[in-house]
Amino acid sequence: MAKVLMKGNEAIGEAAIRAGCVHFFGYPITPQSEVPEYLAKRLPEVGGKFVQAESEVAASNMIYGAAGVGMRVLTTSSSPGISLMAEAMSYIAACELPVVVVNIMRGGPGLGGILPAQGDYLQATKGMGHGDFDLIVLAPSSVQEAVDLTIKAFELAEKYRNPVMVIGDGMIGQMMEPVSFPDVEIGPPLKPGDWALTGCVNRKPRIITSLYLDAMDLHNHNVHLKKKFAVITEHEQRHEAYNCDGEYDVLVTAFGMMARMCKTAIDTLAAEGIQVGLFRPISLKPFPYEACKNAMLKGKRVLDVEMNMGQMIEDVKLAGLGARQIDFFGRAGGVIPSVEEVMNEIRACHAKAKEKNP
Amino acid sequence: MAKVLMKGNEAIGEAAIRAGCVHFFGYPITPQSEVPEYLAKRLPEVGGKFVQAESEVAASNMIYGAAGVGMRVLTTSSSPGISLMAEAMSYIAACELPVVVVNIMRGGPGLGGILPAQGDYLQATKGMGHGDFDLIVLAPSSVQEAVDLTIKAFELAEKYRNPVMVIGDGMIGQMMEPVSFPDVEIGPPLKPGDWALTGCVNRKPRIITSLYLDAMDLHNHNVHLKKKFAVITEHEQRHEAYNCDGEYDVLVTAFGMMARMCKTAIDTLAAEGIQVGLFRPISLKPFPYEACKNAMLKGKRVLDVEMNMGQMIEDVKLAGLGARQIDFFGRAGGVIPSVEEVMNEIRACHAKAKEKNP
Amino acid sequence: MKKVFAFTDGLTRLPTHYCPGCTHGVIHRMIGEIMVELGIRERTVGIAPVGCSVLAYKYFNCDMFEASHGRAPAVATGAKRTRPDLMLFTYQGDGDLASIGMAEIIHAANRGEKFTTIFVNNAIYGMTGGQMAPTTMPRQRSTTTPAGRDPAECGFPIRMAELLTTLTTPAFIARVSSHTAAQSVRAKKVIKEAFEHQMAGTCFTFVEVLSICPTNWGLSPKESNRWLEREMMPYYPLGVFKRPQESTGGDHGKH
Amino acid sequence: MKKVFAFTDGLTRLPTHYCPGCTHGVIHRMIGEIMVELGIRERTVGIAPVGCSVLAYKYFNCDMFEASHGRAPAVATGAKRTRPDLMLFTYQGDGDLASIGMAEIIHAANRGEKFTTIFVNNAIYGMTGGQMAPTTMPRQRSTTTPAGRDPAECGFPIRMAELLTTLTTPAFIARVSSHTAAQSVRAKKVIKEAFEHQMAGTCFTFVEVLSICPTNWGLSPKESNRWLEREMMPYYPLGVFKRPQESTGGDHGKH
Amino acid sequence: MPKIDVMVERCKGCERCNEACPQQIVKMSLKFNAKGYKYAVLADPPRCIGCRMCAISCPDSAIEVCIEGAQYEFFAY
Amino acid sequence: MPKIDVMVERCKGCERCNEACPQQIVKMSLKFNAKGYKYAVLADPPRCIGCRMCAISCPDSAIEVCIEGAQYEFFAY
Amino acid sequence: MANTEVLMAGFGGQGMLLSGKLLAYAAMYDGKEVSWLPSYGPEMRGGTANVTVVISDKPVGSPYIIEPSALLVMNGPSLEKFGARVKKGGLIVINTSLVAVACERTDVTVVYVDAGGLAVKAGAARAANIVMLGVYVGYSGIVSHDLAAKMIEKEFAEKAKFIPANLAAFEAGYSAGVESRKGGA
Amino acid sequence: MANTEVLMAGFGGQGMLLSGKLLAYAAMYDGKEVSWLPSYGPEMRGGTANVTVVISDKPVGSPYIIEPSALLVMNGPSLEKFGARVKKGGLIVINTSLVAVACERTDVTVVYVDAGGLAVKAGAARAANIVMLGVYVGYSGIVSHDLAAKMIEKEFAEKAKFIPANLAAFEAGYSAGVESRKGGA
Ligand SMILES: Cc1ncc(C[n+]2csc(CCOP(=O)(O)OP(=O)(O)O)c2C)c(N)n1
Ligand SMILES: Cc1ncc(C[n+]2csc(CCOP(=O)(O)OP(=O)(O)O)c2C)c(N)n1
Ligand code: SF4
Ligand code: SF4
Ligand code: SF4
Ligand code: SF4
Ligand code: SF4
Ligand code: SF4
Ligand SMILES: [Mg+2]
Ligand SMILES: [Mg+2]
Repeated sequence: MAKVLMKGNEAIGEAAIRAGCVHFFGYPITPQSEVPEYLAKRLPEVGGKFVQAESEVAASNMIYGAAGVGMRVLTTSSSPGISLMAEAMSYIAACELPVVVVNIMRGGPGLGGILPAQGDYLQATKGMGHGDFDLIVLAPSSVQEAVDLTIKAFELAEKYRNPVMVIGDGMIGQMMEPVSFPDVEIGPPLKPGDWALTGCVNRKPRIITSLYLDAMDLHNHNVHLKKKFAVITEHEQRHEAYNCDGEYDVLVTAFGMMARMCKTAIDTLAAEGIQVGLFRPISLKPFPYEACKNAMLKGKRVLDVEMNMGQMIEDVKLAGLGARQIDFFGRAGGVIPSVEEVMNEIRACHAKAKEKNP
Repeated sequence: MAKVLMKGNEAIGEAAIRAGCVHFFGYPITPQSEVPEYLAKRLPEVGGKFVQAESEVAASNMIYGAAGVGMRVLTTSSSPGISLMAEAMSYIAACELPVVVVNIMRGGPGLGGILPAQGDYLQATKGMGHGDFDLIVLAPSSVQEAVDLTIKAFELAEKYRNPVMVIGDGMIGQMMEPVSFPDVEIGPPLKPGDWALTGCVNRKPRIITSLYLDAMDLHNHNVHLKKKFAVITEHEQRHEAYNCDGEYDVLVTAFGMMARMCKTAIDTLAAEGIQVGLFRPISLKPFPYEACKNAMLKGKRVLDVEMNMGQMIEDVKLAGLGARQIDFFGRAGGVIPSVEEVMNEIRACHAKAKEKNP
Repeated sequence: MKKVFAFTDGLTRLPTHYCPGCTHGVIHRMIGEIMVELGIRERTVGIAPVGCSVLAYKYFNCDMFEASHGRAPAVATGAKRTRPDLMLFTYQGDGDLASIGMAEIIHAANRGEKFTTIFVNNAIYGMTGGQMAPTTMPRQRSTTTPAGRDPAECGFPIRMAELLTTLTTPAFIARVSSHTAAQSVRAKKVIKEAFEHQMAGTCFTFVEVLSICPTNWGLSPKESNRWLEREMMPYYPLGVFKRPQESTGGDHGKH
Repeated sequence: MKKVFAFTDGLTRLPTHYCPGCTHGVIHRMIGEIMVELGIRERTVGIAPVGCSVLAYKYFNCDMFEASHGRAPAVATGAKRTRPDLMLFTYQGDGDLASIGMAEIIHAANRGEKFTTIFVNNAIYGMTGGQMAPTTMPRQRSTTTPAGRDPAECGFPIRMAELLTTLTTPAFIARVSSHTAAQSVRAKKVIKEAFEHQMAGTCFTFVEVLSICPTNWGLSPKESNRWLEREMMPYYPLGVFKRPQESTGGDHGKH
Repeated sequence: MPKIDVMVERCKGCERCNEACPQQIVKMSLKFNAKGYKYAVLADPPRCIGCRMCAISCPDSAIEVCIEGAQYEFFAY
Repeated sequence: MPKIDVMVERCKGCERCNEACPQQIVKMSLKFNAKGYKYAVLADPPRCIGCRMCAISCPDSAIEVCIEGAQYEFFAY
Repeated sequence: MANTEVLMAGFGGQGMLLSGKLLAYAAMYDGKEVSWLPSYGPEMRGGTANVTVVISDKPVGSPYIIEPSALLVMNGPSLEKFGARVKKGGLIVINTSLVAVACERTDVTVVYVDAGGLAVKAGAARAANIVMLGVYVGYSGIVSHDLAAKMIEKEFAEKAKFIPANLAAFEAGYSAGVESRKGGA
Repeated sequence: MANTEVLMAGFGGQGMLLSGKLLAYAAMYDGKEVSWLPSYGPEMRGGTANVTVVISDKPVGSPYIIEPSALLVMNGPSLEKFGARVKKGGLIVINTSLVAVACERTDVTVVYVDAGGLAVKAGAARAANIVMLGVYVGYSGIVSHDLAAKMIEKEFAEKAKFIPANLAAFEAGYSAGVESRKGGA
């Protein structure tokens, strides 16, 4: 299809439709409101349902209901709204329902601000809710990638019966870029397996529950979930290594829009003769530890850059396990680090790398 | 004071009163309901307020209100209910209000079960809500310690104007043990600083907000919160090293009730001639990385034991940074590992330690 | 011999975990019977709440969800909007529906979601051990109102059927009781009407069912029946409060 | 010269961020004036919501909270219960109070919390850019109902004052409008009465104030006034719906 | 002639059937069932009118009602 | 004689005062204030009756009303 | 003294949690370290309820015990569930008024007591749990007769009229316990 | 070609976001890589709104630009806020109908246009933003005249009656841009 210029939020909405998701339940919040607004127009055109929920708590339980009856479904929100979905996400993961949730992050904590940030990394990847469960978390760094990963999210959610979160900062929701969509109007409907509540015609009733009164049953269910995620971890790690083919002293680690802004810094530095590698996890979870470690080991020192106070750095540390020193540069609350600032930080890191390893 | 035999939940309620907290807002949930039930009786006796909130969402916002007007306040819940507090906790931390939240964990994810578990470690320590903020998290391993740490929690909350979570599994809430309380009927009222909304008599109005429309202001607020937590990290690490004075090949890491059960295993093994150390973080956050690392380095191999699928192990890894191999033994969903099982796991770990380092 | 009252195919044969005499079982049976009588069992999806009836999914002989505490109406909304051909019912207790789930039930009712809610009002939190519910009666003791519910502190009990009736959106709203056979006969008719409205796709349908909780009331089942009649029924009058034809919206109802 | 209408000491001098003509400012001023007239400014704590009035904490010249979206009544409950000597008011929009915060307002009202809620009904989500609110009128366009609110899909607008009036717990509940000077004069009297009830510790007090949103309605302030009169006032009648003396609980109200 | 069948192992001895029976002919057993409950028994079979009140009030679906010959429809259920 | 004072920099030119004035004497300036709004001006001062309608309807508290001599109390506010 | 771990099990409402509490309290006043850990089924009434009491000279490690040294069972299902777990050489006390079957283990001491019957005789039909407690105290001597009796008085202080019958029930059990110790030993 | 980064700023409602979109669209059809990043103040109306358009031959790195190569300002506050940020050698286009002050920088090209006046003349008082776009296209030649005009037609396709006046506004701006290029160069 030809390219169109679209806001990230709208493109995500359209991508869901192309992925065959024609049902949306959600609640307005800046900077994600263009998703519901776009879908309020579009979904009736494609025979789907748009429902403005009374809250994010309700929205997250509505997608539980829709997925449970075997329908492909989407909700989107931004940081405070995502927090309100914590309980439902735990239920959805426990019940192994395929849903896609998009978080267009804004500055936090609390009400924070409405400008772009990346402060929900740890929430998404470690502590989204109570109990042991894992989301698949994908972080696009362009509008086109937001489209591609949204489509991928539905595929993964259904393949593994696991909730998937697409996480981007407000910039990705608000900016316009040229995008192209796959050439289908609406993807095929979800083919629910033997778990969906479709009416017990000619079969025994089915149950969707996360209650296991017998501790051993619940333990076994937990083991099952972990095993499933081990498979996901094996097969679904995604990352981009930029400028990593040649030699470099400094490896920058960053995700989402921040990573892309680092690329500009890296290109500019290359012109100055400083080669810098960039490791960008695309799947924040499963985090590509191995690939990250390899990229780290090629260089001498690491600079982790995030639009928060240092969250992904824990995973970078877990990847490197002390093998390399890791510096951190972060701006929170909607302050977007400029390319110049990033370059300065890289230069400083580079100097330290040279110092230690002359 | 003389010892009394008390359920952990009731003892926590009484401890709050002794700490001068006479206001409680909360919602029933097994296995924590004895806290509100106890306080429903006790608080009117001491001139305090007990309010059964309509939900955990409401309860967590009620404590925001009470703390904001300068009153000491408590809420308690269990796993799913804690998830519903995610948004409010982010607000409370952002506004730097001193509140104490107790999580008596049950099996998860989802509705899970009502039996004891430790599945909310990562939620409490990493991803409680959106945005960058940190809770102080304390994990008692006996009813007496639950009392002591509850009292400590109020002290820390007020000293640092930071929310504190006391986290225990259902066992600690449900079991009875002898406890003694400090010899005060009710502690002194909170002395709110210049932040509390007490009515603007002879002063300018005060504001409690987490909204910062200017990105740089919000960034600076984030920096302030991080700096504060750096001070907390420096001063408020707590841990217990058990059987760590002598030599050992295996270090067990565990927290809360699980750690205590490991002690029985360790004592029994000592009789068999196998010396095993135990490292128990009491402050799960700030995690005592340094102390943990030192305890790890003394031995040859680590066995991390948790009543979940492996959550604290990330912090243990971050402490060791690859210096030692870490085995894991976990049971989730309310299955309480028996002392015998733990001993077997330690033996296996011990064998591996010997193998590698003969 | 002709069976004039048989075990309904709308329920599984599993014995329930309910306390002796608990009328959750009576209400279950009525729903089960109705599913069979209307021939909808194979296209019905039920939603169990968090509460004593959390395990209801084991007892109804149809596809079942277990919802998080209070959110069954949202779950039902998600399911029914995307699969309007299914019959959806939620089964919720008074803590679940009237306390934590207040926003969800009001908004589902107000959007006119086309499912059926069976609201079991037993004036207490059964499952968690007898704490106060929004429907607990004045002076009634509970584990969180040890001296009896004081309306000056906790307010008066909430009448959900009446509250929902004031919404303008068309709906079928009623209150019945399950405590005696005679009341159950009436109750079943009303619940059936609710399901029929849903079948016709007319409107949101809601039946509040008064129910006993011998265990947490600390009474025998017989005493419980008397308590329900004496304390609850005057405050919670039975009847059909609203039918879809009867709009309460005045002129605006016709927009 | 005598000042017969002066800038009130109940507000700070900060210019507001509200759009030209937005009556949030009128309602602010009335509250500010009342705080001064009743002599309670120095013991009043206000609670701003999430919505266009999120920054209200900068404009009221008293101690102020900013609450999370919809939860102001819970915040007020925590504050007032523990500091009953303070005067507490919440200021909430229709998205905040009637959508996400439905459970919190109903339960605060039903517990009879002794604070005052000013509920600004402008039939739209102002701050986030004009999405449908629970109070949006049938056929009214919004960014999430681009073809106009269809009651068959989204239900009819919710009348919060009427809804809360049905609760048995004593309360003061009223609806006024801020759109003209004449209405504002009446509105202020009613809001003042609400604060007076709170001062006396009588009951929960709630005043719904109809308000215009020229920006998201896409009308001039003058046109907005006409739209409010034509579309909103017939559906949202003004008046005092409930006073604390007048229990709606029948005999049970006296328990 | 009408008669009721009590599924002994479903019965929890709550006595709601006993209260409901207009003929007052449902009594409780002296023995316990496996769960430890005294269960319902039809004490005076000939007097049973097949009205189904007992079954309708039973929370545990422990009672079925049979009729030999014509059924007198007291009420629809 | 009554008169109104418009705080020019508070005014957002919404014209609510203009609509509210029973004497129809509040008009909008031709000039812009610093924020770019045409602000309210009292067009025909002698006709002002000091009724305060303009001030009461102003969302930005941009109007104060003064009276020289006796105040006629049209209504309490 | 090694740890003493007593598992007391029955239906909910049969009062074994209370018996356990009385035992734990007595041991505590005796200067011992104790823990009391209950466990319930999902049913509000009629389900199973059991409690594990650990008594020790040093701080109690695990309050959760798989293999207790003593088991007191009020009903059949509990015997079925826990009978096999008791440590070799341990003790099982069975309430014969509700448990029809015999315990087949030969490596533990089994004491049969008609706790229900003795309770009725003592004048408090519902005090079978106190009888069971008495049996255990009498048999094991883990705490003194008088201390245990004092705990009962303390527990019922506010419903004093129940004290005599409960004390009688305790006595009946205690004697039975002492007897079977003599017989068994 | 190096990156071209244009910052367009004004009050909300003045349409600079649309001008930016038209420019980005034109560049996209011209085969360039583009990004369009808006930024708003908290006010719903009357606040500031600006947009950064980046046009490049290779994938756009950062869409967020501190120092743009061109700035188009509709009002005084925007000039104040962003004037100093423009890259040396860059361009500033100022709408004189609302900006009274002059720009003091000497290291950039400054073009003054009475965009409001030209728009009125073109028959669309609200099309000052289109005039500004025209000026920039005319001055910079970043996209062709015809392509930009086509984008305007496309944008207003559904409100066709607005097309002529907007095209006229664009022409007026375009000419002014071409002129000042000649003059300035
Ligand atoms: C989020 C959350 N909060 C609290 C609970 C604990 N909980 C379980 S059931 C229940 C109350 C049930 O009462 P009700 O709805 O009246 O049902 P009943 O048991 O009386 O039938 C509560 C509070 C929970 N499971 N989840
Ligand atoms: C949890 C959460 N969800 C959503 C939002 C986004 N949000 C901010 S204001 C608002 C609606 C405000 O509308 P209303 O309450 O009617 O106030 P108004 O702006 O109309 O005065 C929403 C949805 C938020 N900040 N937090
Ligand atoms: S606790 Fe009450 S509601 Fe629950 S099963 Fe027992 S009697 Fe029924
Ligand atoms: S958007 Fe509407 S409610 Fe918000 S300030 Fe503007 S006019 Fe007022
Ligand atoms: S059918 Fe009627 S008469 Fe017969 S036993 Fe049952 S209730 Fe009694
Ligand atoms: S009503 Fe049913 S459960 Fe109760 S005693 Fe009768 S047969 Fe048994
Ligand atoms: S005070 Fe009255 S008459 Fe005078 S300008 Fe104002 S509204 Fe008009
Ligand atoms: S009402 Fe106030 S803001 Fe509006 S034009 Fe008049 S003086 Fe200006
Ligand atoms: Mg209930
Ligand atoms: Mg609004």
